[in-house]
Amino acid sequence: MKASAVAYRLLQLVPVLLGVSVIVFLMMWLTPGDPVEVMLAGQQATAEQAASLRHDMGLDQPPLQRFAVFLGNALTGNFGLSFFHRRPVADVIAERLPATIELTLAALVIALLIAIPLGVVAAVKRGSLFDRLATVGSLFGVSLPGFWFGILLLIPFSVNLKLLPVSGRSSLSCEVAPITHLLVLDSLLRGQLACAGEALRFLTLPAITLALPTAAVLMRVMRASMLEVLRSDYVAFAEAKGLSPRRVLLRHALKNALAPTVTVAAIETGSLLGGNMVVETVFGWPGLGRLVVESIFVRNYPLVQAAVLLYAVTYVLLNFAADILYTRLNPKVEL
Amino acid sequence: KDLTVGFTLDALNLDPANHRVRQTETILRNMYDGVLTRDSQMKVVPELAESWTQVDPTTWEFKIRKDVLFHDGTKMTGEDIKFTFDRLTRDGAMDGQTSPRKDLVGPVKEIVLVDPYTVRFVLKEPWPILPAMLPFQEVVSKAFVEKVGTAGLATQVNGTGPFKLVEWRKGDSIIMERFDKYYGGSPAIPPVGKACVDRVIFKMIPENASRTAALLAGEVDIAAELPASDMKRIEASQNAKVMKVNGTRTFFVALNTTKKPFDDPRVRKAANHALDKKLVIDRVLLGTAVPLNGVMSPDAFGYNPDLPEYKYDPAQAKKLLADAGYPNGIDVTLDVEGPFKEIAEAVGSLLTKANIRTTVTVGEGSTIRAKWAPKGEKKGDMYFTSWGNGSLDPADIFVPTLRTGDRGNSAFYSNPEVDKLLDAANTELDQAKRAAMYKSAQAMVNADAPWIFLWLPQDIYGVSKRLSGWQPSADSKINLHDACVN
Amino acid sequence: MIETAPETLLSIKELRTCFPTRAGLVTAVDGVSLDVRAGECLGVVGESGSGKSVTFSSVIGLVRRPGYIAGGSVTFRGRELTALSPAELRAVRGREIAMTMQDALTALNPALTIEEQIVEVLLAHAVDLPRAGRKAEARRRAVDMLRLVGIASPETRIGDYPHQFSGGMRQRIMIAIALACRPMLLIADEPTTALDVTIQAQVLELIADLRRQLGMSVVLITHDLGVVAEYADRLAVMYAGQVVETGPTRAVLDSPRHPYTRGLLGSIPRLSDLDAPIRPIEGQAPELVSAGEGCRFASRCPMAVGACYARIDLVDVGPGRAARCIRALETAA
Amino acid sequence: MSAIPASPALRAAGPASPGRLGLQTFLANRMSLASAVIVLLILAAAVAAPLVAPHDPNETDLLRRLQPPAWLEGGEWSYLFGCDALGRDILSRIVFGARVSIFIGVAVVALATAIGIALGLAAGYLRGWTDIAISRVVDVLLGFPYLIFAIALMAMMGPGLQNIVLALVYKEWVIPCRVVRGETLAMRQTEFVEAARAVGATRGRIMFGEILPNILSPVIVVATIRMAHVIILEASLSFLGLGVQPPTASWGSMVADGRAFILDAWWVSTFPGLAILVLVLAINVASQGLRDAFDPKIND
Amino acid sequence: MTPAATAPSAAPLLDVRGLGMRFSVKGGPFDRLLGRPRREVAAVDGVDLSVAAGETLGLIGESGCGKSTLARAILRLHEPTVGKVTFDGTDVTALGRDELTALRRRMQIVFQDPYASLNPRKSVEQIIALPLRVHGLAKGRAARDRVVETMEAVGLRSAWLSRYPHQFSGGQRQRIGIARALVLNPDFVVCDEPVSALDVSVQAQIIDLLAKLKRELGLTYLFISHDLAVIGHVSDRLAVMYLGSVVETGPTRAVLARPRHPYTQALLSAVPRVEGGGAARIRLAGDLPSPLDPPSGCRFHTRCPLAMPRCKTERPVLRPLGDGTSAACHLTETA
Ligand SMILES: Nc1ncnc2c1ncn2[C@@H]1O[C@H](COP(=O)(O)OP(=O)(O)OP(=O)(O)O)[C@@H](O)[C@H]1O
Ligand SMILES: Nc1ncnc2c1ncn2[C@@H]1O[C@H](COP(=O)(O)OP(=O)(O)OP(=O)(O)O)[C@@H](O)[C@H]1O
Ligand SMILES: [Mg+2]
Ligand SMILES: [Mg+2]
Repeated sequence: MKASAVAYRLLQLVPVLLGVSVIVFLMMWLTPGDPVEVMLAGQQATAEQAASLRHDMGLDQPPLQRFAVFLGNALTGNFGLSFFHRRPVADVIAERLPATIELTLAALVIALLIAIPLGVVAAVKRGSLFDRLATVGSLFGVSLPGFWFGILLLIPFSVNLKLLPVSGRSSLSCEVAPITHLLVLDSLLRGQLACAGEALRFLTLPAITLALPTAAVLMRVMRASMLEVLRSDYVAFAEAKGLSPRRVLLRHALKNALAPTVTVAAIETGSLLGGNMVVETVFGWPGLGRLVVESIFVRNYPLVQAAVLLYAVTYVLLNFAADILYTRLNPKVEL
Repeated sequence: KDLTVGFTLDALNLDPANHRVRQTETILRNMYDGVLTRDSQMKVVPELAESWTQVDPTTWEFKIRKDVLFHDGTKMTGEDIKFTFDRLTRDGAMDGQTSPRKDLVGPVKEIVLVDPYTVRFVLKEPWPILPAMLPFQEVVSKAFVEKVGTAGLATQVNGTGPFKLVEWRKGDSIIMERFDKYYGGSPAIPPVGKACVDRVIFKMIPENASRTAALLAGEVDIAAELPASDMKRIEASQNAKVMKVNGTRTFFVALNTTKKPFDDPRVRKAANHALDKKLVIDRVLLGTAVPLNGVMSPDAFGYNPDLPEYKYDPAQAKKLLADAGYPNGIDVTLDVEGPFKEIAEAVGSLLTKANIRTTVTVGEGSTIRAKWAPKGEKKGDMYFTSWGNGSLDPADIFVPTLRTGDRGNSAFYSNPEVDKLLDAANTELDQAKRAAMYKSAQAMVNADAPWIFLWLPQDIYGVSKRLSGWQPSADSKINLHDACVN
Repeated sequence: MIETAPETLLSIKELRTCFPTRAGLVTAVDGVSLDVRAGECLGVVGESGSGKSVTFSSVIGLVRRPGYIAGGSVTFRGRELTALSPAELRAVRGREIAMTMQDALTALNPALTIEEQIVEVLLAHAVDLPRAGRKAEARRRAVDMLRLVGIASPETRIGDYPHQFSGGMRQRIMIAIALACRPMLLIADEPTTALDVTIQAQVLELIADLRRQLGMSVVLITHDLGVVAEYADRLAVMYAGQVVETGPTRAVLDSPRHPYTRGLLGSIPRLSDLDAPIRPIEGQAPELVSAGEGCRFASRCPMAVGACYARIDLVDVGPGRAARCIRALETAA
Repeated sequence: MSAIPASPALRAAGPASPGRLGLQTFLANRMSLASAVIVLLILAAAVAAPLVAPHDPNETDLLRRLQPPAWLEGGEWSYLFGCDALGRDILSRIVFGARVSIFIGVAVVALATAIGIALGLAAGYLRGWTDIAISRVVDVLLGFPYLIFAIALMAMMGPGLQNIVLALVYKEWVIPCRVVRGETLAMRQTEFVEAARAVGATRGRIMFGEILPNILSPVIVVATIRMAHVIILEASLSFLGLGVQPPTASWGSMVADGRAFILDAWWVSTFPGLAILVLVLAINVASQGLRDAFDPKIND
Repeated sequence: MTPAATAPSAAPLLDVRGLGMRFSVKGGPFDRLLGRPRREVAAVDGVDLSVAAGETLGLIGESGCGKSTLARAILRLHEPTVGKVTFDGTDVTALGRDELTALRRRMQIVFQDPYASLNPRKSVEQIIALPLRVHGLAKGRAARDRVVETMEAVGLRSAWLSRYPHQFSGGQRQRIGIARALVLNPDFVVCDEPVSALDVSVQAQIIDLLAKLKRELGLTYLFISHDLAVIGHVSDRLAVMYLGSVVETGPTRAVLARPRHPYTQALLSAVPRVEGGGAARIRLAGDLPSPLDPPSGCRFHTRCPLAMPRCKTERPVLRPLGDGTSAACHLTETA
């Protein structure tokens, strides 16, 4: 991959990020409500105190100036203070981000582990009972309202059988010095296997809840692209060469069929990232999504702005990564 | 032994001077002590102070204990107290920022260190509730803050409380362990000594059902903010029980007194008569609330127990409506924030049955609050809301919600007589006289009925049966110093 | 009947291949009998959809689902291919009988390098490769193969992906892959349809050269009579799933016995005689779903008579020639 | 003149448009047909809600608070699925709630598709700066997490059915737009579009007259899938407290309200949750059927 | 430059001078921002042609040499980059949109692909009537009468009016395409490989039909094909294209009898003949070069068996060689 292609893609980030910034800023600005009032709600405070808080938050500046300041700071990676935490936004986000990444990655892995084999088998055995069951299952998957399904999962596994924890991300008995801040990974890296197991137990239910709809979508994509590939001339030619069915399937068909799945997976990961606040709420997962939603409610502008920018960057980068992977799977396409 | 609390909201910031959130304070209070505190009867008692006296109307003097150590082993002196309160009250004292808690300490002019263990609070004007407000503030170490700065204090703790910070897993849990050199806490609240449990964990479980589930599963020992509907289930379980305590939050429906139809006192009274409060308390709150006829909690200073009650009386309500020129009833809206939707709907449906046809509008907190701010447009009809009163003193509930134009006056209520009484009481040092003033002000408000007076809900906790020595406290604090796990 | 010469390599007898479709059962190949002799080039011509590709896919057992072989036999060097197990059949495919696909642009796997695509056939059939350094040896042979088909600097180009080659080169690479294991029979399915005339000439010359060098037989499927005329020893004309005429190429082209063959020849514009009018065959080929017993060309045939609608078999019409027409001999003037 | 005999296929089908052929295929698929019937039944129940529902969905009766479904102890047959926390009949609320879910699903997708088609056609056919501008906006919106976008908009515009629809449409149009643009890009190269240009057809005529009919079937398939999505999204918004106004019942808000009682009174959130599942599933199955019927690539 | 070919009559119906058509591949605003070089394909590079009324000009060349692009540029379906097209005295390249629309009544095109050139969602009647509706020529009954009349002229039954394209065979579809082109009664029709997608027997039907229509309606054709035999049969004069330029032109018989340009010679020798024999095959080395990166000098020198050093540097121009033919080859000068 050429450096110019990378530069080109990164340059494309600029208008997207600018657009996202403008929209999020406009939304925050046009939304009624005053963070200071929210902060002081139902409590003793004088107008003077409110004014001083407002000044601290920079709310006494005109909106355009605030936007300019925001943009200027954002360029240097400084997103100001979170109104409510009264700590740097970057810190607050950094604390929550690993949990979100861990959950999203886990969900993605689960989704792929479900989707790819099922999709392949369903395509190969097109029309069979397995294919039909997989299709029906995938339709169930996309039809499940995650918040409801999450609660339903909690009752048998956590409340009744007590197999899995109800809420949270980490076990108290485990202290793992952070490396990547992803608990499962860190535990493994540090050789604390028991802790890795614990961390997995916490991760299981939320990750499955989050993964199912994505798995369903990916399975359908996988099945469809596999069907198309199986119909292709090059698969026929591979068979005519007298290769083993295994090699035809795994080397010739799968590699090509994965390409569209990768693209869809990137888009889906974007929506996993942005959509996991519901799951985070149900399972008390200390991720960014919940924090952002809460921040919208309390008009914590700096945090919302920074987080949305972060999502946008992640989304664009994910798609970029998918494109790179795509070119690996399909060398015909240039970046 | 570990004690785990299933809690709702993570601390925002571990700096006691740099937040305005009750939940954060509840957590911090287990690691930090205050100059004063409250006992389980809500009486203000010394904690880091040995005693206090009022030298003159604007000067309060505190004698500080000499045996208190910070978690880092350094000794706490009056210097630290002075530093703490200077930091709270001086503009820009926190590395350029001003503490959002400044107002909670009142009109402080300066803090004077008389000797290393004697501190004086010099006020700009008399402020009788200073002792009632001091339990909200926690003392920090001057040396430590100067070392780590405000930024450092946001995530590190060096307090004088019974527990010290082990780890803050943000958004997930806060783990503390016993501070073995703890001086013992307030002598007025036995037992005195170091904490009973080895470790305390505040685990954040925002979802109500999950908190209950965690308690039932034995993952937590105390489940805070238990929904009333889960009480039955917990009572039925073998390893947990329900504990309740009167809260400090007054619920009411603010009526827009500046606009038809509620500009007419008869309509407001009709609304009070129209609501079967008891039914709501029994069926929806399952009996976990005390009905109110005024602003103040029965536990609060200056509570007036003799206020007349607006009995549930649909006939009377109808008559009052008719008298006011609404023989066919009225159509009004009731604004409410999401979390109280269900109960507001119950209230609305009961009012509707009494010809006050109510449409409930659920709004998002910030928006609704902006709508009902005294400087707002005054467009709504009714607003289902509440006001906290952690100090149990009228000054921080009565004044903001009912004094003309004050911040929380969502009924836009204005009665010069009441204002006069409130202003006078604010600086009155004779507590008996002060109480009398508030009582008569309560009577006036009761007669004017700017609200539909509702109730004071109890705080409900689900508590594991292996826990002993812990009592819920009316100010919603969860003080784990005395708790033991068997 | 065609007399089966002793050196017959492949013999197809009464082959029937069907595809169930929504419109009904399509018998794409309906009683095809053909022989391919050792070392010869058999040209198979016919219009699009006449069953050329399906016939030879059936030979190597690669009928796409839901299609199936409904009857007939295929013997290759005395072995009945339709009775082989999938594994045995795989050993024949690519090793003894190789096939190139109709469309070189889509028949090479776009995601794999040329090297991998050639080497894998060699490895799959383990053709007398040494134990040690199998892969290196396979790669060496792959390079040789590419050189053989005229790819310049094969050592470097072998690592490229198909899209990095032009259409003609891809066609040649496909041929290289097909011939990597030195098969006895190459089935070249329309090897030049997608190519320009100048490139087509290159590819056809290549196949002819290789045939001579390797001494293999070639089945050349095409719909271009000119190609057949220049390269095939014998010719089979297919129409609507059946072979309607076979025989030595020149003989068939010079005196076609089946009216369809004649029509075909009349439709072709000839460079050598610009004044010869083009005489199209009117009408269009029938749907295979409803094909009945009788002559499938009858509805378009200027010579059709009532008897044409009854069952008609291939009849001998000369030395090594046969035609599926009851009036074939009438026209043998 | 050529005497071309009519082939059997031609005789059987008669003049059938490709759309009609697709429809026939669709009708032949029993599962999709059953699903379509379920969707229609739910639609009918929603339309005739006052006739179908056994009770007034907003009639509260605190004495019936959390009454169990009929077949459990303490249940009554006149309150089949039991009652919610305010003693309202859950079945009636589900019937009325269908109106909200379906209205939002249909309204959002219809508006979004209309916008998406117009902009997608413009971007894909006109190319140039129009395309760049529209594509950038699409990129920006794609980079914006859906729920956060909707929540922020709801906070901005305030609650209400209409605002929910708008909040969702503002982002939803991107999806049909991308589909339409992609299909249009492929179409604009085709010879029949060029043929239309060659006879002098205007850009509008080509976009809407020639291209649009050809890309409609993928658009319809996407629209039905998105409708299912939108119904869940609305439910999620309700779950996060930004749904429709009380006392209006919406399935999402019923689940959300009921989850507080999940341990004691599972029926309060389970039945509306099932309702969402059934409707969305039926729409998805039907749309899968549509896709099979209209997409020749997947269809053999 | 010398006149391309001697036109039979004084004023040709169509006259093309120095027509050039470049496509920029990859050249969005972002590329320009990044300073990426604009990569251009000179698909048509300075072509001169003229077609007299009533004449058929055959255009032959290998795939990708620019035949279609030339045809589209003549009809202004693509805007030509340089050059001038004169049709019956009007400068086509200078026309405004309305005049162009008017001109389209007189110039029509028949496309190569009978499957892609008909809108699958429209009935035959709608397809053939579209030109009438666009030009507001006929409505309702009148339009239908005209459609039926045209259909009958191309050998389609009027009973098929309401059928859809997928219900027809390739040959029938091509007739529909021809009917669409003829319904406006044009003077000039471009046939862009109208038979190359068809089977030989059907191809013959269409060639026959086109010849008949030309006789009956007095049409003028620009007939594109890559099949020399077809061109030989249908055209009065022919032009041979290689990589964007015309390398040889002249009366069909003259050129076929004595091709002057080495490329034409190679082309002619490469055609397989049913009757056998023909010229000895000239084997060309290599493939058609990429138009993105055309060879210097004579475009054909990389494959030309007769290339001289001069051919690498100097581009030959089309020069008349008597007997009405012209060729662009340095060898023809010396000859
Ligand atoms: N998978 C399939 N399903 C249904 N019918 C099929 C299938 N494959 C081939 N056919 C039918 O079989 C018949 C013969 O097809 P085949 O591909 O052998 O023709 P062909 O002579 O090779 O034509 P072409 O010159 O176009 O390659 C066709 O009518 C086709 O419709
Ligand atoms: N829209 C376009 N953008 C970029 N390049 C193009 C475009 N259209 C055509 N070209 C290029 O211009 C050259 C000539 O293409 P054109 O289609 O005119 O060739 P042709 O002679 O008609 O080929 P064929 O016989 O395959 O139809 C080709 O190299 C092609 O890749
Ligand atoms: Mg074929
Ligand atoms: Mg072309």
